[in-house]
Amino acid sequence: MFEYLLLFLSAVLINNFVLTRFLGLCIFFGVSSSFEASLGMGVAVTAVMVVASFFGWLVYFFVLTPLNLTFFTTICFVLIVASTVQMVDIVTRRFAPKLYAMWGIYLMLIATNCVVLSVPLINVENDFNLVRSLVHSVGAGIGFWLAILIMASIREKLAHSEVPESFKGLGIAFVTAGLLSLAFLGFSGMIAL
Amino acid sequence: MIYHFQGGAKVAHHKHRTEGKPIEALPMPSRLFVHIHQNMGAPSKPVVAVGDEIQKGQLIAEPTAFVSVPIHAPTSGKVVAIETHPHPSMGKGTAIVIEPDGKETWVKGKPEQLDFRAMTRDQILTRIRDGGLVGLGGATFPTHVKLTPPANTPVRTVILNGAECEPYLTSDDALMRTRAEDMVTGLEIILKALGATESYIGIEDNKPEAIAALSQAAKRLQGCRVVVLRSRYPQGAERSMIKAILGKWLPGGKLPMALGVVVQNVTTAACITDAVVRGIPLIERVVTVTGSAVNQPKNVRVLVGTTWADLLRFCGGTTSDLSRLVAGGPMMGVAQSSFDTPIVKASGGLLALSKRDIAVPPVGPCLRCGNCLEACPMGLAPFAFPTYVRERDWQGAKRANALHCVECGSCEYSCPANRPIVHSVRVLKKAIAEADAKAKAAKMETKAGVGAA
Amino acid sequence: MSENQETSSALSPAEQIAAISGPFRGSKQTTLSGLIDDGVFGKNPVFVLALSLCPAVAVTNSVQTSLAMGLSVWFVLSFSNLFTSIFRNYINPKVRMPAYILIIATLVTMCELFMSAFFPVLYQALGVYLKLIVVFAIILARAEVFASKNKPIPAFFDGFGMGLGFLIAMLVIGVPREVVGSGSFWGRPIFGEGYQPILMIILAPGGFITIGLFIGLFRSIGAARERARAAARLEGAGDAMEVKRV
Amino acid sequence: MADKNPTTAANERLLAPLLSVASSPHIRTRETIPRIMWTVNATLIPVAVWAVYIFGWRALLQIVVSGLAAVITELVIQKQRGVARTWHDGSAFLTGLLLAFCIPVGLPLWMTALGSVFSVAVAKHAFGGLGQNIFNPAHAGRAFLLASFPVQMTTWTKMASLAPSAVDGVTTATPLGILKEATKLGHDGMSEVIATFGSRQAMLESLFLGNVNGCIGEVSALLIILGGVFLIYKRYIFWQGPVFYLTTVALLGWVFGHKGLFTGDPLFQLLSGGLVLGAFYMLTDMVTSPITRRGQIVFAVGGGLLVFLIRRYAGYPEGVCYSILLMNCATPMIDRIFVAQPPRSDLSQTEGGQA
Repeated sequence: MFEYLLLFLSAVLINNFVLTRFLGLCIFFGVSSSFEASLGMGVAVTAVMVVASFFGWLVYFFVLTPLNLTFFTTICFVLIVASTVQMVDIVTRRFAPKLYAMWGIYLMLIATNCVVLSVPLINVENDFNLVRSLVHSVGAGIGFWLAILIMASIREKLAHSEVPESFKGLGIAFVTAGLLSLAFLGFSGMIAL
Repeated sequence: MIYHFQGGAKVAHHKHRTEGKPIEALPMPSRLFVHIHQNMGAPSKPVVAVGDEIQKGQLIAEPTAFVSVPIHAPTSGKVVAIETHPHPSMGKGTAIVIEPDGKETWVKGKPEQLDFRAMTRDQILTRIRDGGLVGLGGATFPTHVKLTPPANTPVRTVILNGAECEPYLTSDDALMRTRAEDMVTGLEIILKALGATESYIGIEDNKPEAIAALSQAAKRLQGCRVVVLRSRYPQGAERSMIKAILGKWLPGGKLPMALGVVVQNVTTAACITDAVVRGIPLIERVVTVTGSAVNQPKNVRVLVGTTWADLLRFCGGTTSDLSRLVAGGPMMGVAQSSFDTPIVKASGGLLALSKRDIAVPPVGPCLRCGNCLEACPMGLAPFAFPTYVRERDWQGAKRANALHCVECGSCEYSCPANRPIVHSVRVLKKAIAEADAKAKAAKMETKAGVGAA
Repeated sequence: MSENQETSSALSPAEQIAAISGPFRGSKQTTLSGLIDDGVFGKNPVFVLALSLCPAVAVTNSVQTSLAMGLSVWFVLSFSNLFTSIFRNYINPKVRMPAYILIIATLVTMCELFMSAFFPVLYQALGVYLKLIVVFAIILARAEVFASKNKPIPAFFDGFGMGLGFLIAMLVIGVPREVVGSGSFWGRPIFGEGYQPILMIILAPGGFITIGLFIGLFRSIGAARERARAAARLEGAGDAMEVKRV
Repeated sequence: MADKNPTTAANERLLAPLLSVASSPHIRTRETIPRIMWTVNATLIPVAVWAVYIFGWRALLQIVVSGLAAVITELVIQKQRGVARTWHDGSAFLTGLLLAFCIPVGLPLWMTALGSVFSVAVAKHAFGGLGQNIFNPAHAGRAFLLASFPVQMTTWTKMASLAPSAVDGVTTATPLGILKEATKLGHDGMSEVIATFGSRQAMLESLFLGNVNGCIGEVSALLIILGGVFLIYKRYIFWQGPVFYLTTVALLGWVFGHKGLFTGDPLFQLLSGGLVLGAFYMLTDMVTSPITRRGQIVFAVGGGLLVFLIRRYAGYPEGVCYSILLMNCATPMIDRIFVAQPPRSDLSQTEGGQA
């Protein structure tokens, strides 16, 4: 149990996908200019990540490995992620229309997104068992959510600041992300994985 | 028990220059400029013509609406002009120019002493309106309107406001020390007019003599309590007063009547006595002339319409480093651009400030120190207002309750970066009003369009 | 995926991706110097490119990995455009996105196998980021926007140009990061014993901050050049404008 | 008008001709940004003097280099940007001063200067300068130095001599460093720390009065507390921040001691490391902390929790810097939640419903 907690915390804080692994930056910088959008995006990313990890794990260990086709992993996982997005889209639209109204528009944006693809890939590369992969992907999603919410709240504040002209927008967003990442270094070494 | 309210700023009093000084009467000026717009609401309409001989206390302008008051001649003399003249708070306005004859003959039919206890409520209100009374704390809201609550909101409590929290000013203080009896009588009249029973007189703790005088005078009035308030700016603001005394908070955008309360200034109460009992209309008032740039600071009794120049001359003139003339107190008063501006009913003070008094550091960036939040009596976030102006975000400002701001200036006073907060709020209020009017007009248009279709 | 086209909004996924990745477009310049000039200082697509290929930036902490990543993307981008263009008339528009992804993924897998066979150390260093080339927004976007509508040869060179731009971006970020952060170039120390490298630059925060500072720097240089150009134009047209205004 | 009106003629003799007109209020507090900043700087002078006494002139050199680098950076940037030049308002110097207070005295001076430049240029001016920065510049500078030069930043050179170049090469660990290392090895960390001082009494005395190894800002809790209390008295900082921060750290340190529940030493946790300096001078930084008092309480408690987590579980022995930087990230979010609030309305529901 404790092991899973550590794995979770590690994915959220120490190896935060955005701040230490440079993943999901398109969405991170693209969406974080609005707080409400970030809120929805975080949920969508987490949901897709967990479902994609689940199917990715099944496919990898029950199809690709026995057939010795692991070099197909990348291709398979891309298709899994894309179809997961489609599936989540259909399911939420059918069964949770309210939820769909809230973050349905973000689903398409993550159909081909690096952070969503990388989590299943990292899971299988590290030979995680099914529970570990799921915990890891939930942690990754929450970590992404945390980072994008922090970033969004900071950028809303920066919108009212007199940031130098040449740093406005993307420039200051990167510097902010750098300082965020610097602050998150404080967690390093917290859990030895 | 310390009576206090949320927020507020510790502002240096600067009252020592005129504190405890007797009220002196100003010699008759050579000319008086009586503005026809001296109250909140509609301006009055002149009923005299150029060349008319007029008597002291004669009606010279009549009200044009319910929220409007009559104006009376401050002295006897001749109307020499009705012209545009500088106004202390509105820039310019129409004034009736009177050349006094120095005889001070009262208009005929000046009523005898009357017993208000024998009067009906309507009679009292008529006398108050005919006396041209407005709120003398600065708001200039017609008194008879304030004393006419809608039938469904009974008023239980009356608070007499003797806080005089504005720095420098001591005119209310001087009156409280000398006319405490009249104030209590005025309070009785107000209570009767409203059918209220409970009353308080709130005075800041830096005016011990006034507290003593009013405590003595109020003994005869049942259910009246003199409350000593912590001196903290803006204690005299209506909401702060109610919060401090009754412990109840009146949210922004609401009138005290919603809580069953009416707040009246102490000077207004004294003038109510004058108007109702003695039949003397509001034609003169006490003005504190003070500030480091005036040679002999004084509390002066002056006729409405006297110019700043006459007042300052009576007070020994100004020093050479005079840099700003302010009508009212330093926190909410209006800077004057002319010495020819006359006093109006609401003018409680004239400040002559030197360069040193008004020296301000350059405007700096907001440090988010939080002083303005701590100081705001309305619980707003004043630091954001300049940003709303810069970004022209009127709707955001409206959501941030900019309209609730009372412009007391506590935030700007406390700001170490000298941010122009109060000015921003004024800009915002104007812009919000314009935007709302535009939206309303657009809505009407679409409605009309739909109707036509 | 086919349902996507009917159910999603008017924007295709690629367009949606483009919308959130910021505007990116190929340089109009054809010469290398023109490309670099326009790319680095002018419209600054270098960093827009870097953004739409964000995970790639994670490996810019050394020149070798930057170069390897840049070359891989160059290869994938050029050939994905080529094959997309070749097959453009055989792909049912309804399933074109999965088809493009399939093409790209195949190329990436080839790249992966090649690297692991001949440069195992680099392959290890690039890790998961090499696989993630599959989902780089710009590759998919070029396939959708350009390759699917043009003949193979122009399509190939479109990808070729964009890929080169990206390679430059990787080196622009990667070289300073290795030099400052490790005090070395291509893994060899260049400053001698006394130099104390600023380690943070090769860590994640350094990556973000370096890019942020570069964006600011290039944009201010670009703005200064724009101002100078406008001033020159104004000087030339000054008299005419005066007349016009009158 | 003038010829008709005698009062106007009188004006010319009587009164000054020019009146300045401005929006109210016409008077204001005497507090200004430079006054606040230089006062805060001044309250740190006793600490600096004590540090020079303990560490020698090298401490002063660090302060001067760091402060100067910060001020010069600010001047250059403001000149370059063409904005108001406020380099002399004390805020840049304060950044440099605080940075010097939380780095080892023996750090090579060029690193100090680099950290100071980073603080002012990246953490402050990239965001628009004073009042706009998200992160505490001094702590951002320290985190930058720690990430860049981990060895130098954790080398604590003992300096007893007053000679400026007297780096005698003897390195020792800070009390928290000893605790961390010993605990990692499975030893009884607290006993080892106490052993270096002789007794618990002596340890606490040294920590409180200032006779321990570490940064300038770690040497004397007493002097820093005195300075901080003065700032609270001047109302430059709210008391809630330091009190809740310190209490949280002490409480958690006591409850979750290394030997089991309620075995920790709260006083040791409080007095060691830069905690007190952080509590009074960094956590309360007006610009980067929440603006409301309630927000500051949340901020402080969160910071305290992070200090405990980092000291206890993370790789670094000291958590103050990161705890404050991490809470700085959360400040805009806290400000979203804890906004200024009008007093609770006392209108009855029916009357106040539409208010």
